[in-house]
Amino acid sequence: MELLYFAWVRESIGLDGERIDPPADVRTVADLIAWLARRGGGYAEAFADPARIRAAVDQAFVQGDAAIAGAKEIALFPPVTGG
Amino acid sequence: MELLYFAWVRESIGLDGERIDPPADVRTVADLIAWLARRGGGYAEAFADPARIRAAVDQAFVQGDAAIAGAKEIALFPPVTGG
Amino acid sequence: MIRIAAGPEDFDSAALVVALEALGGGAVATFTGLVRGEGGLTGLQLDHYPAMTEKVLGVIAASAMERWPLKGITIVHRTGLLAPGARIVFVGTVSAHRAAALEACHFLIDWLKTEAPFWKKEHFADGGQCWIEARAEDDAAKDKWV
Amino acid sequence: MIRIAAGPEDFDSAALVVALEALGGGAVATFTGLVRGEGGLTGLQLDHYPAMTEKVLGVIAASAMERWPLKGITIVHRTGLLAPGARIVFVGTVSAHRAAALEACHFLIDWLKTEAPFWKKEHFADGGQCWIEARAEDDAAKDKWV
Repeated sequence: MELLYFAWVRESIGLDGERIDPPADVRTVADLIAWLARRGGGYAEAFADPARIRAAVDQAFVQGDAAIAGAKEIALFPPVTGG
Repeated sequence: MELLYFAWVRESIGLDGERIDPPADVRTVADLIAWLARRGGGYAEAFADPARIRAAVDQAFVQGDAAIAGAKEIALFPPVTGG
Repeated sequence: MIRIAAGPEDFDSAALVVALEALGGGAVATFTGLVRGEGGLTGLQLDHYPAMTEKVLGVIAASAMERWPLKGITIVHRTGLLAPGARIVFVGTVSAHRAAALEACHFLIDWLKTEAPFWKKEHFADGGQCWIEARAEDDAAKDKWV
Repeated sequence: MIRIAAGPEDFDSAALVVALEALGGGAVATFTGLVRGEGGLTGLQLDHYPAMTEKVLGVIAASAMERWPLKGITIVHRTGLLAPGARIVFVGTVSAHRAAALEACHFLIDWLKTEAPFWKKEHFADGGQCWIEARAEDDAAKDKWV
């Protein structure tokens, strides 16, 4: 699946996005965030506090308990601040 | 004192305004309206329902119990409908 | 900056908006009221009390300035006979805060409707004419700000 | 008529207001958000999620159309690096009723702040940079419409 990062999540990780293939036990968005955090470095920094992360699966906003099976595009980002 | 009429009060009476000299027992705006209504014709029509009339004394909005002694300009008109 | 005008001349909403945006406030809210051309309406006549009008508009603007942190207010109200589609009134506010700009704009138009000495008469294609009656809902709209 | 745009180009508030006034609705409300130049701010960077942005703006507009009797909505949101004084966002609404136009305009900007995928970063004269944090008061502002 394709991951996308925005705002300070993107800056901490140093990537706009990347293709990933998480293990089978990574079932939800919350699992995915925890799995990415374990990579350390910029990932650990970006995902140090999962409560500060929002997500969209296939361009729809979701909660942390949303399943990721079959998703093509998952975006991880801070709470929005536009307007 | 100078009287001014606006909107349908002006149209019923057929005048923009006029100079008047009411008798001494006409003390308040409500007295003035009743006194004018007794002239009959367009005045009776304009002031048939005093509850529909609003007033300003010397360019300040007032209630019916406001005194008119010493006033230079009294305006009588319907509730406003601008904006 | 308070800018107030009442008179028969048309106004340029576009220029008024741009002038408000230039005040550096961050949040600009505007309202334009226009003549609707429904039910055979051919014109809307706006009477006013010339000696009081701009004074009352100034009092309303000062009241908004006291209630919200505003950097600017513009109020323009036309008088005379207006055609369908014509602009009647413009209210604009500027603040550093969006809620202040939006609420003050809403407050100003609600107060204008019930406190400023203007009267509207509708003219119809069949020759009919009708003074618009004050509406209880306009008083209620104003009273929610008290 | 719903008109939505997101992108780096500046927009012309004046032309947007005039286009809304031409829809024949009688009541036009607008809001413009601009970059404030306080505290040594030299620029405001707007990130967004391009594939989602216009879709979300469309959902927000459709939601306003369901709640109020509107004849038109315009939402324009800029992206990229903006200078102090630059316009960021424009929201405009048209209705036959002033309260509908004003409330829908307020609703749209409150929802944009908390529901649209934009992120703001401040750039300062001393080289400092800072992502703006989401504010609880913005969530509260949105929640009052639920």
